[in-house]
Amino acid sequence: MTSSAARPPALDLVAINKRFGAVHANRDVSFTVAAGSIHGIVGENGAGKSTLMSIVYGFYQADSGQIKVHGAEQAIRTSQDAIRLGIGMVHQHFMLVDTLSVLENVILGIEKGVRLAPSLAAARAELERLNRDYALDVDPDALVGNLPVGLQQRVEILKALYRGAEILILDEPTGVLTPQEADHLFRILRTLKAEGKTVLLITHKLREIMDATDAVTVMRQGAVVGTVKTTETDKAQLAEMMVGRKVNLVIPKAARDPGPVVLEGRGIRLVDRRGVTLLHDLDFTVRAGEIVGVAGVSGNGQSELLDVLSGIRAPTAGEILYHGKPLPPLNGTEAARRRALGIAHVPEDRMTMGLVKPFPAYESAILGYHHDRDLQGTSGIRRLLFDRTALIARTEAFMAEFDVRPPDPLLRTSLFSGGNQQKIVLAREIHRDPDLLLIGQPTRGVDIGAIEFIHRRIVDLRDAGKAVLLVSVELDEILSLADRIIVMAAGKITGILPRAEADERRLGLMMAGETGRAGDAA
Amino acid sequence: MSAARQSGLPRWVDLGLLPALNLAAALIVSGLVIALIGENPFEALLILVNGAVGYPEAIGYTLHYATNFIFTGLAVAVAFHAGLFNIGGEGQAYVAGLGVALVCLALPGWPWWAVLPIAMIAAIVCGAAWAFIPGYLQAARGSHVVVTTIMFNFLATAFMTWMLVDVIRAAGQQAPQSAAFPPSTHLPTVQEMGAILGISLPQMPLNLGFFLAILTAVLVYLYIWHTRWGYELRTVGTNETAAVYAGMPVPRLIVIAMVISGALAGLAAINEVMGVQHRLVMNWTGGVGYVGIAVALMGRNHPIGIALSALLFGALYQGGSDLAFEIPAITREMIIVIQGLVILFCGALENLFRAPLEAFFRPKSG
Amino acid sequence: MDMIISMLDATFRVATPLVLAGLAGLFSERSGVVDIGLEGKMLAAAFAGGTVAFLLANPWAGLLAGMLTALFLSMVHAFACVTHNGNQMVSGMAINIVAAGITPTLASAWFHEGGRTPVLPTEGRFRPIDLPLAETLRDVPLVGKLYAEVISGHTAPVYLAALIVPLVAYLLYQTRFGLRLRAVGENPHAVDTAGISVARTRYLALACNGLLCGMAGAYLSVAQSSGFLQDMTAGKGYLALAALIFGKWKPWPTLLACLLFAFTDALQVRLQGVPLPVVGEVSVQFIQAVPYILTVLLLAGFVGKAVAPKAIGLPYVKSR
Amino acid sequence: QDTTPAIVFDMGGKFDKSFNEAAYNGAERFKKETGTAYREFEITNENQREQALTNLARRGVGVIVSVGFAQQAAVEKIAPQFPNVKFVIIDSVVNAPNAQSIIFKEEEGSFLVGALAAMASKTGKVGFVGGMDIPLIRAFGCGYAQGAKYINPKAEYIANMTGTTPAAWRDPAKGAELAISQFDRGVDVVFAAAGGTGIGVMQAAKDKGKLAVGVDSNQNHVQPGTVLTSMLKRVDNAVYNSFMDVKKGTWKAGTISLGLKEEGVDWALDDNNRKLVTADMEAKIKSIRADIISGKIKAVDYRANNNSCPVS
Ligand SMILES: Nc1ncnc2c1ncn2[C@@H]1O[C@H](COP(=O)(O)OP(=O)(O)OP(=O)(O)O)[C@@H](O)[C@H]1O
Ligand SMILES: Nc1ncnc2c1ncn2[C@@H]1O[C@H](COP(=O)(O)OP(=O)(O)OP(=O)(O)O)[C@@H](O)[C@H]1O
Ligand SMILES: [Mg+2]
Ligand SMILES: [Mg+2]
Repeated sequence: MTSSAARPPALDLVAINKRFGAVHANRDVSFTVAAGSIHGIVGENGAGKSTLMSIVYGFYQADSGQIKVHGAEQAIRTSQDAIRLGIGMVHQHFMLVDTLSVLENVILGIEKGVRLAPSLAAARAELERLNRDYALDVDPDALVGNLPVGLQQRVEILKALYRGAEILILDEPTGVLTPQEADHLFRILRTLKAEGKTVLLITHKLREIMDATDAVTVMRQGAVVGTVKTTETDKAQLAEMMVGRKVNLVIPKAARDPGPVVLEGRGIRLVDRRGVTLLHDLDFTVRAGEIVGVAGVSGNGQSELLDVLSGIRAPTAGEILYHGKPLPPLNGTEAARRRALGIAHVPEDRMTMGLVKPFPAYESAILGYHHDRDLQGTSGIRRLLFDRTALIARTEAFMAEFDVRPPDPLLRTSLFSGGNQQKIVLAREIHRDPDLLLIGQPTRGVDIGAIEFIHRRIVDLRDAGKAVLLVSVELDEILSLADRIIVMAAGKITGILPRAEADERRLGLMMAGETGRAGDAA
Repeated sequence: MSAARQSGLPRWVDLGLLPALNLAAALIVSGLVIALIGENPFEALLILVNGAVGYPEAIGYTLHYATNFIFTGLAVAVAFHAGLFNIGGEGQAYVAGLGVALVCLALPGWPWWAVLPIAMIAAIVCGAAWAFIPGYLQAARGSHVVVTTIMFNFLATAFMTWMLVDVIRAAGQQAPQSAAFPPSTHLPTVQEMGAILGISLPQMPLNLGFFLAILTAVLVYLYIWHTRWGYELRTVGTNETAAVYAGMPVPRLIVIAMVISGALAGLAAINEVMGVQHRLVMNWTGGVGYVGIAVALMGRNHPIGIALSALLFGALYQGGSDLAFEIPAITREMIIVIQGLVILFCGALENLFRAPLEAFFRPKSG
Repeated sequence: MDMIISMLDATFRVATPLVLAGLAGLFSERSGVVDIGLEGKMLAAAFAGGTVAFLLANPWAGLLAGMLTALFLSMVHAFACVTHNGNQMVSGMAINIVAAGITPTLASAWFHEGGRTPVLPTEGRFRPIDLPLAETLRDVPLVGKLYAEVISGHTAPVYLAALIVPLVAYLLYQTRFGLRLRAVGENPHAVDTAGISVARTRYLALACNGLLCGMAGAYLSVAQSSGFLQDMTAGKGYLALAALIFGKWKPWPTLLACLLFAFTDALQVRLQGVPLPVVGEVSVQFIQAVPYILTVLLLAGFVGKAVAPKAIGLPYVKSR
Repeated sequence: QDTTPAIVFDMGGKFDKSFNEAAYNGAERFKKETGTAYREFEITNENQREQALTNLARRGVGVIVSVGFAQQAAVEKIAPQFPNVKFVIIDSVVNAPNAQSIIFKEEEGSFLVGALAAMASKTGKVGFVGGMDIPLIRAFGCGYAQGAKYINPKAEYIANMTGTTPAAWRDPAKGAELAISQFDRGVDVVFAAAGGTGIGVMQAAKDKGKLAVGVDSNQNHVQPGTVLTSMLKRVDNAVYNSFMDVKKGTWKAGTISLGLKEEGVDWALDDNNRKLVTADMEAKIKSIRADIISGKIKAVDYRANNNSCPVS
């Protein structure tokens, strides 16, 4: 730190403004980032964090304001400018080409010469080094599309480092990572800092802010609320600055004894086309009025379990009982039928599964429920048609109730920020108060205000006597919500235990059936 | 794709001025071509417009051509909303003509209003059948519909040539075409309809089919944007994973989309074969299926847009033939050039003037 | 045996324009720009080729003219689709239609032979080239005849096409341009953030597209037949597109698809009027349908799902 | 009452170097000789046929010549609506009081060139390339085969059809391929009845040093020294005559069938193919010609022979 104190600030933002049509994404944003520090940026969904960083990286142009890099004012018009100034960015949604190898992705844009071979060779050598120095262990020849997100992200970091980034921006890097992967990431970031590099870290997880950063800037609705030294603040204060009110970081939850079994899995097995067994004869139950958490390193079968239960994928063997009756095998529309039976499903991946990005919000908000009677006209021929006003009304209700911003049912889904998209999905699935809620990574990429809100809704459901199956890689989340915990590793259930008997260490061990593989190969 | 574009322009500019400018640009370039061959572009333009909408027959012909384009345009659009690019409208319509012909020939003495529903079913079934196979192959085997529909256009011509030459060719005539349909089966023309209402109209091919097309356009609009089934279609076309998640039967929907698409293309046969030609002629489609692609894309796959661009193409067809007729130096090929330029400027270069206009209107539009 | 030889011989002649056009399409579509304008660009090139080859009595000049003409049209396509985010399919159709109209118009304006350019003098056409030793080896059993009849004795563009396939494969997989091309068709955002201009890459791709497409067109009028005739492409552009998709947007598979199309056509020609086993003599139309039926069957049976470049058909706009 | 004559060309276009072009030449000849201008229209798509006729008829032209059987339907429909306009349909029959139908005995002309082909052939194999597999084209092929077999009963006849789309008439590349495939099978004389596609056939013949036979108008000049002869179908005369008759007022409705006798069909001999046709070949053809006219030789019309050919 002392050494870097002498240096001019790595980044100095002055009165940055950015509008997208009606939306004022950044208003007079100003703050400085000390060189050689890890600087956190927090803020609600839609606060303008990604936009701001995209401006710094030259992906968007600011409408007004100036950017100083290492003390000198710079006009950053393109990503090329940013790269030349030693700015690297790991985007919230990765900027990788799935069909290319890691090496090819890394050299893309900075190839040396017309032929690839030399560049590839050079890059390979350099990658070996970076791999070693930062313990990234990424296979240079793997197809990026086949890598788990954790590794894809390291490829992004590799790209930045390979381009000699002095300032590294990470937009919600841990949103998609398992705790193990996250720890690994922070080790990498500390090494970078030790080398005098500067890191900008956008995250919704205050724990990470407290653990990793030196200073943190809080944003709300496009503007900066303040910048504070991490050592001089705490989670509660940050949370309050972000949301503008007190936030309960842990939802109080009364003990409650569960009702009858709502969902039962008997010997559920799933074998994929290549003959790999993804689920090994799972037996479990979920009762009314209880939240069953599924803990495990991501990629150990939780996603497949959700797919099977929600009727997206057919199990190879075994049966699923709902209210004691076996659910019929898939017929193409099974997912819809199960919804109609009261099985709601919040998918892990809202981007590609839970929403249709080009649709206006009010159309995304009925996905899967589009056959609902109350969405159709009432009389005669109108019964065949949607009642558009009802559609929009329902969406407006969602948006009000879940505080979705901007509350505009006609806005294109893709234009909502990550967290707000998640709220739309959640609202849609909870709305029809289901008997059983299957929910995956409910708070991935969601701000703490929303997390509090979402957690409360889940608990309310449970208190209302509904059954909830919660899949999450966030142990805190599992521990704070679940009544019972199923631990999965390599597609097997390695243990089922009541919340009371569970703690991080114990769960960690059970998940560790495969710890070696944590993240990497998953 | 272009559907959900937010624009910084006032509505009237976006929907009125901009297209007008594009059309103007197209006509100016066409004018240059005409001037090049030493004809007066303004006179030519006058003849073109007059020939398209200047007198009752002209309007009749324009609307008649537009009718075919509406059907084939809708066909392309429906498939497109399901993410499928159906180039097969030509072949689907061609084969549908066979169905219509067989029905009309099989029911001599029946009044048209009794024949029409059966003929429509025949057209729909034949057109749909020709689209079903590519649809099924895309859904079940992942065979790209672009390829299969191209192939099925070739197959249609082979099949129909055989039919017309060796099977249904009327005895004792050498032209590869069916016998003329019994007059009772002919669709009423607007002339006849007008006569009933006491309005006297000149002889023109415009017939009941036109109103059928309008009705169909409305139905397609409701289907795509106002029914749960249309919603499923669009979801499959935009995000298949989401469709599966929502419990939509993706393969079935793909087949359905193609079948509806084929059926719509098939209906063109009602207008053309049962309404005007009154016999099945070789290559009666004359490219309506292909024009339908341009019509659909220029109409942004929206029934209203399709109706409008169909009208434009109808006008170009009719006005163009008048132009070629009045000024012999202007050949039919030159008319095709003009049509192409209109597609280029009004379709592909639709944004040419957008940026400048946005710059111009920004102060006003805030 | 002779039958086979003559069929293989024909296969190469007929496949050549398909291969060239197919690879042209590959550049465009791999960069994310749909190209249904191949037909029109070929036609325009055929016309330019026929015209110049006649005026200068030099086939190479004709070839060059064809390439430049198609290049121009490709740039129009790029201007519409890349610069102005126009609809790529509309643009392609427009090019097809304009080309179909303008070529005969100019032809009759310049040569007064209707929609035709004059029949080329011998020195204005590409002549068959006899490879070394073709005659001496002819009598070597089997291979000799194959070499002399099938391999040797084609026109320059045929051999050119044969060279271009590996060249394109190399360009696509082994060079900087190829890497960027593959990337921009899959995820233009990634390319943009990597500091590469999406537009520039797509323009370059379309330039290659034009040059190859031009060769394909000129081949028709300057090598395969002599002179331009209205609509002489007769759907070859669409067939090339089909071959490209059939070949999953990859050079070698696309080559195979083209050879398949050409071979089935050669077969079809030789089956006409020949009584077949079991069925006996069938109507010509059914024989003529054989290539298309075969294609559909193969597509359904063996080729499996063709995955288009992810960004194909979509104009690139910075926004979510 | 305006007597401007008018002509409606078919899809092939007036410069198809064969059928429509012949009609065009006839009209031009009329214009040169009489100084009377004529109206013309080229069909772009099927839907235009009736429109074109109506347009012309409404403008009160004297006579409308419709070129090509494809226009039969349109003429049948429009003729009754304009009783005082004269209609002429070429290559098809329309029965109406104001319609004249001109058909040609293609089989006779084809017979002649078939015989000549057989005489010129060293391999005894003669080929035929048709545009589309339709009755009219089959009639050409059938007459051609008969002529060949008449000269050489063991002559082998190989036929190919180009395609099933309108492109079939304008695909020289395909024409060349078809011809070459026939050459590879031993054919050394090819008769092309395929519009523009024929140009490719003649080119291929030239490249391979074989012989070709042209069709409709005299195509001997297209590839001098390669085109053995052309089967003339004097559409030009037909058009010219009907224009003239109307001008002179001698025009009559009804069906006219033109064969060798009426010089409606014939073979072409000029300096372009002089060297290819030996004296005794010429003599032989002349005598066959006479025999057909006198009826000593019967060239069977495929169409009249309930769509079957006596030879194959
Ligand atoms: N390309 C765009 N077009 C229109 N509006 C946009 C665009 N990008 C972002 N916005 C809007 O700008 C605001 C800020 O978005 P941004 O993604 O920066 O928020 P964020 O802080 O990153 O949210 P999250 O924490 O959920 O990622 C949001 O209201 C969003 O809807
Ligand atoms: N010639 C072509 N080559 C490749 N893709 C094309 C072509 N023509 C159209 N497309 C694209 O395919 C889309 C849908 O057509 P189709 O369903 O046949 O393709 P697909 O196999 O579904 O692939 P995708 O849906 O990814 O485009 C169209 O929106 C268009 O962008
Ligand atoms: Mg963000
Ligand atoms: Mg698709």
